[in-house]
Parts: sequence; structure tokens; C-alpha cells
Amino acid sequence: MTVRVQREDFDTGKELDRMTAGQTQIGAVVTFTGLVRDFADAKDGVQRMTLEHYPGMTQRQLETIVAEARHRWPLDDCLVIHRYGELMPGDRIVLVITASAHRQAAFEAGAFLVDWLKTKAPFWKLEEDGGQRRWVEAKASDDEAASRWNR
Amino acid sequence: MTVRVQREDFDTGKELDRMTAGQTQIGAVVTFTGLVRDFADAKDGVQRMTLEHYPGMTQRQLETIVAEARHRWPLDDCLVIHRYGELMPGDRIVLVITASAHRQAAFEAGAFLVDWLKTKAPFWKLEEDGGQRRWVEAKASDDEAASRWNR
Amino acid sequence: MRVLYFALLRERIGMAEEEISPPAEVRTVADLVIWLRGRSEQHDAALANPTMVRVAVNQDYAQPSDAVRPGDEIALFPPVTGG
Amino acid sequence: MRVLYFALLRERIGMAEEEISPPAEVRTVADLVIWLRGRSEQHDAALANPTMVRVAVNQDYAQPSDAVRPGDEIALFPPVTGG
Repeated sequence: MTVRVQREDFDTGKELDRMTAGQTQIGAVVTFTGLVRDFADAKDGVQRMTLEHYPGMTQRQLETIVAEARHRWPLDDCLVIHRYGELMPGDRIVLVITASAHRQAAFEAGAFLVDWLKTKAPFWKLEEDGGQRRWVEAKASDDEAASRWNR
Repeated sequence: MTVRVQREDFDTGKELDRMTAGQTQIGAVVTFTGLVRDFADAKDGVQRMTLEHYPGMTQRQLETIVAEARHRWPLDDCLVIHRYGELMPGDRIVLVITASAHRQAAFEAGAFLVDWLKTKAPFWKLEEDGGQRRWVEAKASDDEAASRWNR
Repeated sequence: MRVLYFALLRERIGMAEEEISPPAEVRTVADLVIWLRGRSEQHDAALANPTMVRVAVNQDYAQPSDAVRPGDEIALFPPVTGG
Repeated sequence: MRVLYFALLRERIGMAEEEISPPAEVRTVADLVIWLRGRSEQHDAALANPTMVRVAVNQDYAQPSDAVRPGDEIALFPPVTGG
């Protein structure tokens, strides 16, 4: 079980291979990769995103939620990587990998962790587009998605 | 949108990179990799699995279900690879990748395709363990998982 | 009419495929399965339990009431276990 | 007591952190936010809308009724937008 908060890019394939190499009890591995999209209301300028975060809290909270996912689902392994700093459209932001004997556990735990990251992980996106800068606003739909796990 | 039925192994990371390279409208990519597990009731012998399939029907049915997934969810891209032939514990069997602007579409379409593969794709697993050979039986739980998409 | 057998059904019947010419009154999938059971003891035993037999006509899943016609590719196999 | 501000709150208040010593009657998160609003016009404007302010005490999410104590690390920030 690994949590990494880093400025550097990551390689999903390499992380996946590292998790499954030599394992014969894992039947299902689900990866979620989040990427920077073109901004919906972009003007003509160069688009750039800056991800600010609260370093101490991020690591601590991510470890807590990974422990919660392990408690809820029978996971063999789990990896969360979240980047911060400057990113361009097409860049990778976040990676969640969940491995289990059973596919439903891998899918559900992956969706749970991503929903949690969207609503609770202390990250803030600043979009820049030529001269314009704009803090991204939180979406009610993300809170709704996360609330389905409160049971 | 690609469907491949093949004897050869695949590289999840490479397929993922190929799908997302140069794309800036994709916000979420979900991969599912299915692996051969140690057999639950294994004896001491070498474990081997042989996947038999119905070649013409497999390709045709996979293309139909991928079209169905695209109809149900806003997918930017989708890839399904299913292997056949001889496999050992730890080997990759199946890969499903779904890419969308929205994470929920990527997760749901991935789970839908995997549930479909388990219950409808014409593949049959033969497990061999030393001198023992055994055709794997279909699981009622797989039919239940697939039935949630009948709406 | 070509009939293909897969996996456990192929092993029990002892062949992967056969060319057949059932009489004209064999009009549906259900008719055909009954007719096939009469071909040998192996056919009869392999196809005895309907919950263990799936049928595809021309590479699409078929229901017992679906029609079968000369020239069709019919496949019989156990419940699938891929993925 | 150390207070950290992030993202839009940091920009509006004009600082990333400050060391404060509120009076003894500031016992809860709710008390502290009210007290902080009195520190400057920027503080007041940035913290005016409670739906736009989240609070963590010692790196855990906190409710308005949760206690704050000397030595705590308090963070104030807008709803998060990671993932």
C-alpha cells in the first residue's frame, strides 16, 4: 500500500507491472488515470494548470483513506499518486491502482478512492489561459458521487 | 475503438499510452487487467490454464458490446483485448480500457464490459493441475453482476 | 447445416463439428437439440441438461424458439467462463 | 497557534500563514473564524461566506464546534478541487 504526493510525472504501466510482478493471487487490477483536459471556457492563450496542495495533510489524509478502502474491500494492493505543481493539458494528474482477487472489489475500491480524492484531498486547481487566471470551483456532482459511500 | 482476440500477451502501459498520446479532451482513463490466479483447489502439480474460444463469434460479439458501451456512455475511446490458448498463474488474460471526459463514464463502462465478458463472451477455461483437468464452471454471481446492466 | 461443439460439450460428444441435414420438421433451436440427442449416446448425455447448454445461430446467442435453417452455423457450448 | 491559508483564501487574505494568539474565550473553530474576520478587511471578506471555507485542525477536517487550542495547526481553505 503506497501513497505518493509528487511534482514528477508517473508511468502507469510501470507501476502496474511492479504491483503484479510475481503475484499469483491477484485476479483483477483496476487503474484510474486522471488527465488535464482542455479548459471548457478557454480563450486563445496557452493553457496551464497549477495544482496547489497542503503537503502535511495530503499525505496523512491519503494514508487514512487507503486504510479505509482496505477495510471495506479485500485488496491485495493499492497505490495512489497525486501530482502538484504546473501541468499542461494532456498531462497526468492522479493515478489510483487497486488489486484484488475479485474484480468487483478492484472496481469499487478504485471508484471510492477517486471520489474521495475529488472531495476531500486538499488540492486546489488554478487554471491559466493567456492573461486569465481562475480558481476552479468545487462541483456539487462530486459531493454527490462521494456521498454514495456514506453507509 | 479496438477489439483484439489474440494468443500473444499484451502491455497495458503501452496500450494506455497509445490511447492517450496527444489527446487533451480525455479526463479519465480506467484500465481493467484480468490475471490468472492460483487455482483455489490446487494439488501439488504444475498449474496451467487453457482458454478455448469460438473465434468468429468472439470478435463479432465483442464489437457489438463495445458499440453498446459507446451508446450508453460518452466514451472517447475503448479497447478490449482477450487472450486464448495456454496460460500460467500470474499471466494476463484480458484488458479493458475506457477513456472519457468524465470519470464515472470511464468506470461504469469498464465494469459493464468486464461483466459482459464474464457472462457472454464465448470463452471456456480448462484448468490443469498435475494430472487433474477440470473445466471451470460458470458462476451465478457473474450472471447477477451482469444483470444490473439490464435496464 | 454445420454444428460446432465447444469445451466440455466437444469432449463429451467426441467431435468439434459435424455437417448435418435434419428433416424439415426440425424448425427451431429446441427441435434441433432434441434431434441431435438422438444421434448417439454421447450426444444424448452431453445435451441432457438444458441449463448446461447454450446455443448460437450464425454467431449470435439464440433462444429455444428461434428458427434454424439449412446453411446456418449452429454452435452448442456450456455456459461461458471467460474474462 | 499557527494558521495556514490556501488557494483563493491565501490570495484574498494576502498571506500564506500567520502566528496568532487569540483570547481564551476563542474555544472552537466557529469562534476562531469569527475572531479571524476581525483582523483585517481582507480577512473579513475572504471568510464571509461559510460555504466557501473549510477548516482543518492538526491536518484533520474539523467541524465548527470542534475545539481549538494553543499550539494547534489550523488551516483554512476553499472547497477542494483535486483528483
